[in-house]
Amino acid sequence: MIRVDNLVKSFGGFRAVDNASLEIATGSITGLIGPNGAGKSTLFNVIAGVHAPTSGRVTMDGEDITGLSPHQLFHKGLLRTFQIAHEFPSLSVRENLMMVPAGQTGETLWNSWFQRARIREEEAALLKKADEVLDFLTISHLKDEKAGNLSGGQKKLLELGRTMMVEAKIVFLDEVGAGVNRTLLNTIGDAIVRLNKERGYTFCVIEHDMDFIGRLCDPVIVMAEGKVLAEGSAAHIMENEAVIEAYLGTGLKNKVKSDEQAEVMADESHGAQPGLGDEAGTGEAS
Amino acid sequence: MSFLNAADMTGGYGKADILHGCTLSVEKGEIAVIVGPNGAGKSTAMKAVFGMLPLRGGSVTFDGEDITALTPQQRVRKGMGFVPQVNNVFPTMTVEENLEMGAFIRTDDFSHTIAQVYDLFPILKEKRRQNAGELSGGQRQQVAVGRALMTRPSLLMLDEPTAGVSPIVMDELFDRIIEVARAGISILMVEQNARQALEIADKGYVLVQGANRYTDTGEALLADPEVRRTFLGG
Amino acid sequence: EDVKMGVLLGFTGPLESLAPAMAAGAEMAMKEVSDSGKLLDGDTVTPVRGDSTCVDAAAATAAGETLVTSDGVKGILGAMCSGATTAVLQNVALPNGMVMISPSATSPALSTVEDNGLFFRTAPSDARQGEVMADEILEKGLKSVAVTYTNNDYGKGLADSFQKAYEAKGGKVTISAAHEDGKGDYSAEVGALASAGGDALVIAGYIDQGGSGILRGALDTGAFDTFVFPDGMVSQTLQDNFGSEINGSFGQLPDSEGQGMDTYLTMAKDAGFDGTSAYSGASYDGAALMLLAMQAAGSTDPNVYKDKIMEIANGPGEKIYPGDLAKGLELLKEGKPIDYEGATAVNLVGSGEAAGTFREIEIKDDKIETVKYR
Amino acid sequence: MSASRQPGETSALRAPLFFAVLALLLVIEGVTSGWNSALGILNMGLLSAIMALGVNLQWGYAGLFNAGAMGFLALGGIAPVLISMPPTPGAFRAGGMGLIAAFAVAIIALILAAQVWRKLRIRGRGLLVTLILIVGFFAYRGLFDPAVAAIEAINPSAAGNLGGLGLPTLVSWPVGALMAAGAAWLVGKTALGLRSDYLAIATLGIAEILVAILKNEQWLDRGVLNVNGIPRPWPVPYEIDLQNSASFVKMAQGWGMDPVLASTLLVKLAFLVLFLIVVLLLIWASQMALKSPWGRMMRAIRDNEVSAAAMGKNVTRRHLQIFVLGSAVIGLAGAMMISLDGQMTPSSYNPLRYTFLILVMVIIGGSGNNWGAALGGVLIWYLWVKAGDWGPDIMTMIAAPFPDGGLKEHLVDSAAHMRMLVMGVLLLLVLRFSPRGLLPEK
Amino acid sequence: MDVINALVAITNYVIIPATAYGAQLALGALGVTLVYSILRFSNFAQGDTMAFGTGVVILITWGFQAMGISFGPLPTALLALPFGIVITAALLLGTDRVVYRYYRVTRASPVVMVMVSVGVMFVMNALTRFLIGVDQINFDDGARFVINARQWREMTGLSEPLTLRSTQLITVITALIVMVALFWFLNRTRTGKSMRAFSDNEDLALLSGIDPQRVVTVTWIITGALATIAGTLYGLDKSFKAFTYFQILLPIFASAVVGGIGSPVGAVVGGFIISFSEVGLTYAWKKVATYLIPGWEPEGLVQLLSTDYKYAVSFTILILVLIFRPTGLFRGKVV
Ligand SMILES: Nc1ncnc2c1ncn2[C@@H]1O[C@H](COP(=O)(O)OP(=O)(O)OP(=O)(O)O)[C@@H](O)[C@H]1O
Ligand SMILES: Nc1ncnc2c1ncn2[C@@H]1O[C@H](COP(=O)(O)OP(=O)(O)OP(=O)(O)O)[C@@H](O)[C@H]1O
Ligand SMILES: [Mg+2]
Ligand SMILES: [Mg+2]
Repeated sequence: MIRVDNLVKSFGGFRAVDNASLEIATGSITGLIGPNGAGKSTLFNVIAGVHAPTSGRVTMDGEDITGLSPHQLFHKGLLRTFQIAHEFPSLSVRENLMMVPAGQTGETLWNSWFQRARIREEEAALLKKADEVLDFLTISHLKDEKAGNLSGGQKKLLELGRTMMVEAKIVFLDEVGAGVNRTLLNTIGDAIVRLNKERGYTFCVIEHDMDFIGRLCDPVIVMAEGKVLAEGSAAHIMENEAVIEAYLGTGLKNKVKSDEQAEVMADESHGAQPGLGDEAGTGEAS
Repeated sequence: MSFLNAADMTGGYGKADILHGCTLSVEKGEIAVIVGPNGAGKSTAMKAVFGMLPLRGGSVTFDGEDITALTPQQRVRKGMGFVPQVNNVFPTMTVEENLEMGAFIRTDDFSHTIAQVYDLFPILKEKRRQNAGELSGGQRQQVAVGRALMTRPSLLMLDEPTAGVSPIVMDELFDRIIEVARAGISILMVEQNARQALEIADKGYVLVQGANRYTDTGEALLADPEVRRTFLGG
Repeated sequence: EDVKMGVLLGFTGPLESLAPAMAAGAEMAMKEVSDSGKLLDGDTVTPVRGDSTCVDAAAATAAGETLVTSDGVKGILGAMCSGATTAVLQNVALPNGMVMISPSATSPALSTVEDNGLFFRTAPSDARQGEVMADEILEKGLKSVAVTYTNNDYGKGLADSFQKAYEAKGGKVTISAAHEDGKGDYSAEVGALASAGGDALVIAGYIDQGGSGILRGALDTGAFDTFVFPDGMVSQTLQDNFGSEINGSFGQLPDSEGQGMDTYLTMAKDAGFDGTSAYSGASYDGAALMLLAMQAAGSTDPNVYKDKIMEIANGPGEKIYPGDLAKGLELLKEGKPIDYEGATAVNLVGSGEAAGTFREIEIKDDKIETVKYR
Repeated sequence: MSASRQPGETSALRAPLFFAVLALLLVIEGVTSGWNSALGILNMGLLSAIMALGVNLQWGYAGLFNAGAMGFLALGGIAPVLISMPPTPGAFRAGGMGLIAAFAVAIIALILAAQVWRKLRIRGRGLLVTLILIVGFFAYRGLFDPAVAAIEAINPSAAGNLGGLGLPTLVSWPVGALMAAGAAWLVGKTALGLRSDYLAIATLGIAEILVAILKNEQWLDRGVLNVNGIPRPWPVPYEIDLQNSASFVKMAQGWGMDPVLASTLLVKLAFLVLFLIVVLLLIWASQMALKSPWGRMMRAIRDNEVSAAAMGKNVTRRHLQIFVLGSAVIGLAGAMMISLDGQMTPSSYNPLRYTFLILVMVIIGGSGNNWGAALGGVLIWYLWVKAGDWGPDIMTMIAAPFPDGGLKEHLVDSAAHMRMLVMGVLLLLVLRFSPRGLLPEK
Repeated sequence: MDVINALVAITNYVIIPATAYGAQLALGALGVTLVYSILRFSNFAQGDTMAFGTGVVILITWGFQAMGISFGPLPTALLALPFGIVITAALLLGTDRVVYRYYRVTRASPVVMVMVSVGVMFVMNALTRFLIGVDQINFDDGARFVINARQWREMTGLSEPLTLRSTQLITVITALIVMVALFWFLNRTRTGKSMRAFSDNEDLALLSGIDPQRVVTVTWIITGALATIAGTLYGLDKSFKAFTYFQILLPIFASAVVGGIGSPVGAVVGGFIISFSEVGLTYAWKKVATYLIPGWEPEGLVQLLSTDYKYAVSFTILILVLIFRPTGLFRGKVV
């Protein structure tokens, strides 16, 4: 279980995460949603050790993991994917997966010279595993392609694929869905559920696709302006007025404003109360 | 002849072709949406239309003129605007400077357009002095679209403009796209939020492996169960 | 037969500005001999240049290697700086039995280096100059001086030997600070020197290198009025660039009294280069020595003619000056002894280095004037 | 620098072909200018290859832009001085203890300062640390200066330094590597957090500092006064000894060779064999490492550090490891070079020759490819040497059509600078027609 | 106690020279910074470009002097400067056309660009020497001093001299003007902004209708101007020698990096930091101490570090700055 207590992360004077506290229960698929700039990715990055928190605490199964570096967290079973895909461009797709598992014999220089047989064995096993994952992600035809040449969506798949190479306790997925074909996203969703059920992975998922969230996640945590705005089941959240106002909106409205009006309103709302809520306010006013 | 007509495009990055006779066309004031699986060549097709990919075959005409041989910046001056899928902001320039750069070819006063963009994406106004590289993913996407709008193009090409933006902003964005189209600007966009996109599309293309699989009106594609199942996620 | 002679100097690198006049000097001697048609059986002499780069021992070795093994030279004039010289000597000349005469390597360490009688130099060791300079300064009644030296074996060797001699005779060195050649800014050095103070500033450097920068800085800031210039500093450039500002300063350089140098200067002028440039005369002498020794030995084999070099340089016999090489060759052919004086009053001592008479100079009325020789 | 490296189709014949061309060039050199010259170039070329392998480890494998090769090379170079030169009589007695005490004081002060900085969480710890450092510095200078003065006073024109241990020169090679590794560890601990060009500039500066130390610390290596007569490594003989040995002379004459020529060739061959062994061992070790999961991990780190860290790789540790290893290889080359030259001349270390030229070797050879680095090392050294020869020839050719006079003379006089020009043009040509190097990374 | 003399000594030997030297470094660093921030590589040819530009200026200066043209109390070289700039910029544009452009189009990685610039450095190095040789050249004419030591002593009656050379004054003023101009140009003008945009994201710049060729051309022209100005002022103040212009590359890079490479203000501040640390930390305080504490004649030099290590000082500072602010004081760029 991951527990975040009063976490604050500021950039200069700006509090991207502002005193957020939340819990991700073991075995759950927790959704994390919120308007753009709510601080979701920043929260992820703090938990995953990319940024040091300004203040606050993160614990995992009761153990304080605040400020541990990413590679230490990896060894504790905490994995993450990136919102903007971070592949290894000059490695082949398969190598991108094979490099993941920790503690490979061949990762020590000494062994690379004197333990060749054992390395060969391990590599064969890894190769098999990587190919399975690639099959699963429907990109096995690209296994020898350099990862740098993949399409945007394919890179996203590769991100997910890497988490499947090891036994993870908890996986943080930062918008795996963005730019991924919906049919494929459904498959990914199924895979997440399966990993959750069969292998006991805990997931924390940032996503803007509400169908996906609705299908997969329970509970769902909503963030806005660095704070936790609401928490509950997906259905429950989608009814929540504040969430609708700040995040979901009311669907296609086909509103056509005159530009002058819009400008005035934009200025007013900016002066009056900066923040994302205004957007919905503007919408309502028209 | 259509306003934009990219006929029979064939080409790729290296030796192997990615596009195999792909054809796209948009009329004036029309919204055309391209959907398809990952790696189908959608972005590649967009780049080809914009002259960022050498074509081995096919031609691109724009406003009745053959532009196959023009460089991207010449196409910009002809009135084409493009938001790429990735790397679509100037990371160490402020939001406002990003927008100004969008208006680079304009010699008139563009402060009004900036105001319009801020109106569309209020968060950008708030962050206008911040470097675009320090924005959240969705905010960045908004900057990218805003930058393209600044050119006041007669054809706007968007590669997954809604990837990573929140539902409310997405709705807003689609609204604005409709609005832009109504003003007579043609829109060609790639979308993975395909159902919403096709709802507003006059024309839809389904691209598979660098070739057109289905071409129809947005509604018709949405209604086709085969298309829905295989490409739109049911 | 065409006798090839190596001219291995630092054409690129920190002393690249000295090299051309040195090479010109050496090549002038070779041309003189060649044109005379009197060397051995009317042999001609062709110079082959090599770039010792001054600081890069490996490159110098490679260049020396090329001269010896591929160009087949019969003697090497060079190298330029002591470091490169040692490298070429030990890695090329010694193994291949090649005679080397350096016109400018002045490090005291070269006096004792193992050389199989193959290495000579027409420049005196710095140890001697240090003593001469100390005497000179004390005679002027200057009891304390600041010293700055170019940070190489020449500068350091000279500064050390000077300091030892000067302090032994009761003088006081307030600071002995190195300066790197080829850097543009010497404010820090000048500041430190000024702060240490002293009756005069000894600049053991090169006039077209850091020495000039230090001098400029010291003059401009008004840190010192009197300067002492060892050989690397005394040249036409000093007079041209600083003449009016350094009246009353003095110095010394290995040089000889008499007609040799004058003749050489005229010859250099006619040939179109600056003969006063440091070591230019010594280069002429080095080249001439080798060629005369060949004549004396009747062979171009370095292992044979090496034994004749000391003999030629130190006499007895008729004195041979620049321009007289043809005469020298003739005399040798007739079996008569000669005493090569050359441009720099060559007189080799010890294991083959210039004994060094020194010319004391003083700057008077914006000009370098010779005071006396010692 | 997160440039994505695109794959290129490279023929398997490419490497053998280039090595064959290289061999041919050397043979031509041997035939036209003598085998001594060819072997000389090859020997130094092999040393350059070792340096290039070291830099390639850092740049090619890990993307660490170390522009301080010169410093580690120089540091490795004092190993033969300290290991294989005879000790200076009386020097250690005069100042050895003082030096040791001074260094002990310095280290204690540094550790103390670091501990205070880390452990104490009180106000004014900055002041306390400064105080410790200042006191430490003066105590250090108080012990150090007299000890140095005492050592430097001993026979200054020939010694003035501590001298060495008088051990075999071969021992100094690994010691040179260790010394460079030690320095690299310290440097890496402080500077490896820096990115790309920043690391480059920092290492460039550190190299300057190291060389400045070697130039100014007379007690250590005689500073700018140079150390001569460093013994050759076993089993390389001396030419003079060979020429004086009757049996060798007879043998040479038996082969129909001039004994002098035979002796010089034999010495070079002996060096060649030693160097070749080291080069091949290094290439083998690097290739094995590169092909193993370790190499994969390093390439992943080079491609994307953030992501590699998220995949559980300790980027800092790996960087330090490879920085130290690469520097050790460079230090090894430094020690070997000094034992080849037989002398240590600290002022000969300049960045153009020992940092930039080595980088040029790696880039032209093909960064990330060990065979490429080795090829680049030998080839570029060959070109560097030959460019010095060709320059004047080319210049004479250029000047030929001009009438005699000022311009022609000026051109001919400028011939020496043709080396730079030829080298620059060659570098640009190779980079132009094979930007990823002659043997690109696979 | 003689505070005035002490102050004069510090001014004369530390403050004035360090300021002038700092301004010289700053001008060079501005050139490096510009190329780095727009074209995204460390230009190792900058030093030799400076040498080339200065060489051209010297030749033209000689021409002017031969024609009897002078610039009053100011050095004639300043008159020749515009011509030097034109020629140097033309050379750089030519270089770009035959060399750099290819790598830009093929998107070579920055380190390849660095290597290419090393190649260009070799070539320029040779070119400069062909042009003007290797000798030291003084081409400073006009009034050398604003205040010289004798005038000062006569004026004030102090025993300590104080001098200010006209070139020092010109350099400092020029450096500040150039810094402000460059900052203004990059951040306020349309062309400047388009250059930054180009450096940020070349593709997107293309999509915004920015002409890359124009950006590159402008960059090289400014670089040529900066290099020529820097080189000429440096040469006027010290003297011209082709070799020193390669040597000065290192402190120039150090300045640019300490300040934060890519930032014009950083380049200038970096230049002063490097120069003051070189001159200040190795200054021997003996004289000043003697003035301040009467009756005390220190035995040693009261010097923190010998001048042998002045380069070490500047690089140590560089490293310290980078450890605490990894992208330099003014937040430079990282490519
Ligand atoms: N390095 C930074 N410097 C300054 N501000 C930053 C930085 N990184 C992020 N921010 C700001 O912090 C806020 C939160 O960003 P974050 O990326 O966490 O948002 P998010 O919730 O992930 O949004 P999205 O859904 O758009 O990805 C944003 O307003 C952003 O502008
Ligand atoms: N720079 C490149 N070099 C080589 N191949 C590339 C490059 N970019 C893309 N490809 C290949 O071209 C194919 C099509 O890529 P493209 O980016 O057009 O897909 P896409 O339809 O936009 O997919 P997505 O929805 O994931 O963005 C993919 O198989 C990809 O691997
Ligand atoms: Mg995010
Ligand atoms: Mg795409």
